[in-house]
Amino acid sequence: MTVEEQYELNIGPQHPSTHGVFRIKVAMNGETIEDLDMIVGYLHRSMEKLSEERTFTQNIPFTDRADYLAAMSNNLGYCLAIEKLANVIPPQRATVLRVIFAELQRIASHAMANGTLVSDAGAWQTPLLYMFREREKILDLFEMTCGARLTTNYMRIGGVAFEPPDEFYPLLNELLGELPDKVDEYMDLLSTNEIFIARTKEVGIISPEDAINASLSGPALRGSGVPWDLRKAEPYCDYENYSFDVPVGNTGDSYDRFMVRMFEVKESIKIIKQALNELPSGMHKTQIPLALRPEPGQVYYRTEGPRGELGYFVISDGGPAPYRMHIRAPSLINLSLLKQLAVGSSLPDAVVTLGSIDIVVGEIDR
Amino acid sequence: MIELTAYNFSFIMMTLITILPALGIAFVNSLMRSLLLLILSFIGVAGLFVLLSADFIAIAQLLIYAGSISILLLFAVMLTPEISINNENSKYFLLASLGAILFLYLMILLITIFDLNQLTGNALNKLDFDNTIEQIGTLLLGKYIIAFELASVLLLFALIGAISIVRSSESDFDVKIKDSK
Amino acid sequence: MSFFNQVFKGPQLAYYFKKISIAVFIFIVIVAGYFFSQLFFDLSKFSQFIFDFVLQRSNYNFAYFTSSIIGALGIISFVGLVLLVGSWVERRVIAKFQIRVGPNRVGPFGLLQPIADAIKLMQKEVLVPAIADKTLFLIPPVAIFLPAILAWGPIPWAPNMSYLNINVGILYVFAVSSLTVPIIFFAGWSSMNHYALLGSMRTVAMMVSYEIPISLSLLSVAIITGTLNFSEIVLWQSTNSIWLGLFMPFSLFTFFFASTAEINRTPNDIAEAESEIVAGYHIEYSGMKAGLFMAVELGNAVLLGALVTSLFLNGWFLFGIEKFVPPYIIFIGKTVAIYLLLIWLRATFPRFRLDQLMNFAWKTLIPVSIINFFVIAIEVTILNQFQSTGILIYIFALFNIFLFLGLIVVWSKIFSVDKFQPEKIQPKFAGEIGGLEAMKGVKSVD
Amino acid sequence: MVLGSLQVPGKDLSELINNSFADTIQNYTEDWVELKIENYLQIIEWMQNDKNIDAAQLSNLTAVDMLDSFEIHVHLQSLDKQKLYSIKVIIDRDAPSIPSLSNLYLGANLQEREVYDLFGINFTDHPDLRRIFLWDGFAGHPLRKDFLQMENANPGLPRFPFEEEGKQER
Amino acid sequence: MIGLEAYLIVSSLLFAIGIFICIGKRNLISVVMGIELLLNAVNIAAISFSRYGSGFSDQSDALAGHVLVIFILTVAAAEAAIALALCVLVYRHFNTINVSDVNQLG
Repeated sequence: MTVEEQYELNIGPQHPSTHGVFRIKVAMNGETIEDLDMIVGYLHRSMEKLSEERTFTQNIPFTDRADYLAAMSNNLGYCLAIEKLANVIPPQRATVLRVIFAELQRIASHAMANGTLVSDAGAWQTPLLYMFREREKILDLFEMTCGARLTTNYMRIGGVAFEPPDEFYPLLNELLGELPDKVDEYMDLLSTNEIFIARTKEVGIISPEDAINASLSGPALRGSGVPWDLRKAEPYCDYENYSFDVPVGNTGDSYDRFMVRMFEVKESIKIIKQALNELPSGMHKTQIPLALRPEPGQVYYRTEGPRGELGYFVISDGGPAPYRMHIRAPSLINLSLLKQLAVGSSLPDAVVTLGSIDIVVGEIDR
Repeated sequence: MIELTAYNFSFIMMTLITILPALGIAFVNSLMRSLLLLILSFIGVAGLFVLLSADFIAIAQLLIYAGSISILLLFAVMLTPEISINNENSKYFLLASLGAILFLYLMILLITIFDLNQLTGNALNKLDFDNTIEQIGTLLLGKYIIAFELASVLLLFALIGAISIVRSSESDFDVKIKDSK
Repeated sequence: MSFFNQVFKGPQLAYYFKKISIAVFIFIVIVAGYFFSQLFFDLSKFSQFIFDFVLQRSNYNFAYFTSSIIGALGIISFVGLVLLVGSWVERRVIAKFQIRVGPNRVGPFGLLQPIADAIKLMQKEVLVPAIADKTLFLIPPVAIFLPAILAWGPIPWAPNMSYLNINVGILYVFAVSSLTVPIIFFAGWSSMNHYALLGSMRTVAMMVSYEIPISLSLLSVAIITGTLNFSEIVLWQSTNSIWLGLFMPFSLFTFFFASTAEINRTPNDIAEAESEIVAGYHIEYSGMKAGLFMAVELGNAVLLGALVTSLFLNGWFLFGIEKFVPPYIIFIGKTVAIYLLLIWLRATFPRFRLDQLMNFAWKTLIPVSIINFFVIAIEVTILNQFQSTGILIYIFALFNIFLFLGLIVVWSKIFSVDKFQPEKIQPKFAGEIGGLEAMKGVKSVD
Repeated sequence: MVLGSLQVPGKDLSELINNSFADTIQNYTEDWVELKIENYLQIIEWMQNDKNIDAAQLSNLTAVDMLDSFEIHVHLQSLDKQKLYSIKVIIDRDAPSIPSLSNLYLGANLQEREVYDLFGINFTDHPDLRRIFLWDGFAGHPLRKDFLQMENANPGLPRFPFEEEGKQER
Repeated sequence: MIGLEAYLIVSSLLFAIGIFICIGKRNLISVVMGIELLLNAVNIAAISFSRYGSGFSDQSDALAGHVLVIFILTVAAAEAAIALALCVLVYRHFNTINVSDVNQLG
C-alpha cells in the first residue's frame, strides 16, 4: 500500500454523506479522485412495473415512496398527469390547497437539502437541526391534515383527500409569520460564513451549457444561471396567477445551488401567502369513478418538484391500470454530471458537490 | 548484587525498554513493527538521559528521534511499496552477529579492564546538574558558535538536498544514472 | 394571632417555606463552600503531610516513590473525571446549541450517561479485521493514552501544585504530544482500511505542519518570560501584571488554532471528518477501543484549555480573587471556559479542507508567526534594558494587538480571502435579468 | 387533447422535420412524431443544432413494451423557445437496438442505461452500457410485459448477487 | 552502585545491536534504523561521560557532552532526511530497496 499508487475507495452504501443507500466507487490517488463509478439500485422496488398491476388511484402511494422527502410534490405531479389523461378537472379550492401543500413541501425539502449540505461540509449537525425545526412544523401541519408526516398520500385524482382542519390555518399563519426571519437567520449564519464559503464557493462548478446538455433541472440547473422553472414556463395549478420570482445563481458552484434553495424558500413563502388569501370555498374534491378508465392515449406531464423537473409519462390502454407509467426522476438525471464534477477534485469537494446536487435515493432507484 | 534503590530500579527498567525493543528490530520481520519497536527504544534512551540528569537532552531526544525521525521513517516506508514492508535478514546474518558479539566482547573487556573510578573521581558526589538549558544555550551561542552555525547550515543543505533528490523521478541525478548504463 | 393567620395561610405558608428554604440552602452552600475552600486552599500541605508521614516511617526513597505514585494517581483520576464529566458537558452544551435536550434519562440531568456509555462500550465485541496487523492494531488504543496523560504532568494548578515542576515544561509537553503522531499512524495503517489510512495520512501531514506554528508561538512565550517552566511563566504574568494572551494575541491565536488541528477539533477535524472519511484512523475500532480514542480526544481538548490558561491567561490568577477562592478552582474555571469555547466552535463551524488547512499553515500561520516572533524578540530586547517593565509593556501590548490586526488585513489582501463579497455572490432573480428567455444564446456543447 | 402547454403538436413538428428531411416521418399524431430508426440519430442531432427548433435539452427518454415491438419515447425541449418535442421510434422486439443519444446529450447516459437494464434494449455507441439498478447476471428485464413468462426468469430470484456462488467477493 | 560502567555497557550493547542491524538486514530502511541506534548509543556514552566524568574545570565544561549530543541530534536529523530521500530514489530506480540487490553502479 503506497501513497503514490491509485487505490479504490468505496463510499457507501453506508456512509454519512451519501444520504441513503447510494454507493460511489472511486479510484483515488492520494486525496484526488481519478475515476468514479456510481452504483445505484440498492433501493430499487421496480415501481414502474408494480404500477402496471394497480389502478390509477392505487398508484398514488407509490409516488410518496419515490421521493420520500417531497411526497406532496410527487403526489401532485402524478395526479395532474392522470387528470390530464382522464380529463378530470379538480375544483378551484383543491387547486389552491395543492399549491399550498406543494410549496410547504418544497420548503421542507429545501430545508433538508441545505441542512445536509452544510453537514456534509463538516458543520457538526447544527444547521441541519436548525433547519429541521422548521421542517418539523411543516410536517406537523401535514400530519394534522392527512395523518402522515412523510408518505402523505394526500392528493387525489380530482382534488385532495381531506379538508385541512380548522386549527391548520392559524398554525400555518404563525409559521408563515416566523419563517422569513428564520430564513434570514440561516442566511446570516451560513451565507457569509468564511469557512462555508471556502468549502462551497467554486466547488463543483457546472457551466450553463453542461447543465442544459446533461438534462439537469431544478436548483441544480438554476444554480448555473439558467432561469428555467416549470412553474413559470409551463404553469400548472394556476401558478401563472401568483407573483413570485425565480432565483438563479451566478457561477454554478455548490454555493449557488445552496443560495438558490434558500431564496426559493422565500419565494415559496410568498406563494403560500397569496394562495391563502385567495383560498376559495367549495368542494375539495370531485367525484371520480372508483376504477378510473381513461381513454387510450399517452401523457407526459411535468411539474417543478423540489429537486427539479418531475415528469410522469403515462400510457393508458383504456383499462383501469396504466399500461406504462414512467417517472422522470430528477434525482437520477441530475447525477449525470457527477463523474465529470468529481474526477480531478478531492474527496471533500466531491462530497460537498454531491450534497449540493441534493439526491434522494428513493427517487433514484424507484 | 546491586541495591534496589529507586534510581537503580529505574535504570534497569529504562535499560530493558532500550535494549529489548532494539533486539526486537533485529528479529521482527515486519518493518512497521520494527518501527514501533524503534520508537520504544528511543523513548527508553530518553529515560536513560533523564537518569543522567540531562533533562533538556532527554526532551530533545523525544522530540527529534521519537517524534520526527520516526515520522520520516514512516513516510519512507509508505513511499516504497509493499515489498519493502518485509524486514528479512540478509545473507550476512552470521557475519553480522559474529561482528556484533565480537564488538560487545571487546567493549566489555575495555570497560572492565580500565579502572573507571580514576576517571569518575569526585564527580560521583555531585548528583545533578541544575538547570542545564541556560548553560547549554550559553555554550551553543558562545564557545561553540561556529559549530552551531555550521549545524544550521548543514540542516538547511539537508533540507534542500532531500527535496531536490526526491523532487521528480526524472531529475538530473536520475538521468545521469541512466546515461552511464 | 389574626395577623399570623392572615400571612401564613395554608398555600402561602408552603410558598414562603419553599422560598426561605431555598435561600437558607444557598446560604449554607456558600458558607460551607467558603470553609471548605479555606480548608483545601493549599493542597500542597496535604502532599507535604503525606510525604512527611511516610518519611518518618521509612526511608527517603520509599517516601519519594509513594508521594510520586499518589500524585500520579491524582492526575490520572482527575483526567478520568474530566473524561466522564467532559463528555456529558459536551453533549449537553452542543444539544443546547442545536435546540435539543441531550442526554437526560440516566440519572439526574443525564449525569450518569457517560458511565452508561462506558458500560455499553465495554460490553461490545472488539472486532479485529481479518487482514489487519493484529499486534499493531491492538496497541494504539492503549498507547494513545500515554501522551494524553503524560502531558498533564507539568500543568501548574496552583502555587506549589504542579506534579512535574520541571525546567523544560513547555518542551516536555510539546515532545510528549508529538508521540501521538506515530501512534495514530499505526492505528490507521494496521487497520488495512483505505479510510483509516487516509485519516492517518491526513493526521500526520497536519500534525507535522502545525507543529511549526505551535513551536513558534511557544518560542515567543519562552523568550519573553525567559523560562520554559509553566509555574514561572504564570508568575511572570502576574509580576508584570499582564496576560500574555493580551501581550501577544497572535501567538495565542496561533497556538489555539494550530492546537485544534493537533487534537482534531472542529474546524480542523479533517483527520476524522465524518462526512468524508467516516471516522478516519479509528474507523475499524469497535467497542471500548473506539471509546478510548474518543476519550483521548476529549481529554486533549481539556488539556488544550489547561495549556492556554497557564501560558496565555495568567494561570491561577484572576484580579485578586485568588486570595479568597482556591487558585486551582480559578485555573479549572479558565480551563473549562476554553473548553466551552472549543465546544462552541464545534457546534458552529463547518470544516476546512485539507489543502486549505495546509495552505493556511504554510502560507499564513508560519510566515506571520515568524514576523510576530521577531517583533516580540525586539520588544524583549528593549524591555530587558529597563529594570521594571512598567508602562512600556502595555504600550507594546497595544502595538502587538494592532500589529495582529494589521497582519490579518495584509495577509487577507495578499491571498485575497475577501474575494467573495457577500453582495456579489447572492443569486439574481430571473425577473431582474429578463425572465425565462434570458438564457437565449446558451447552446449545448457539440 | 392531452398536450402540455409547451408541447409542439405532432403535425407542426412533422412539417418542420419534413422541410429538411423529406420522407423520414413514419407517422404522427397530436402527441408524437414517429421517426424511422435509420434517421433517428441524424434528425435528433439536427433538432439539437437547428436554430428554429433548438432542442437543447433532453427532457426524458424511456421505452414502452408494445408486445410486438418496443417504442422509444424521447422528449426534447428548448429552454429558449419554451417548446417540448415528443418523438417516438418503433424498434424490433427480437433484437432491440437503437443508436445512443449519449454523445449528443450527457443526460441521456443514465436514462439509456436504465432502459437497457429494465427493457434489454441495446444502445449502440453508448459509452458505458451497463445495468444500473439490477446487478449483472439478473435474469431477464423486468419492465418487459412477458417478464414472468420468460424462460430464464424464475420466481425465486436470488436475493443478492452471487448468493449461490458462496462467499465470492462482491 | 550504578555508575559509568553500567551506562557504558548499555551503550555498547545498543551499539552492538546497531551494528548487527546495519549489516544483517536486507532492507535499506532497516539499515537506516540501525544507524539511528548507533547514534543513540554514542549519545548515551557522551552523556554518561559528561555526568560521571572528572577533571572538568567547571559545570559548563562538563556540559560539553550535552552540546556534542545536540550536534549529533542535528546531524542525525539531516542524515535521516537525506538517507530516506535516497531510499525513495533507490526504490524508484531499482524498484527494490534490498541492499543486496542494489549492487550495480547504474
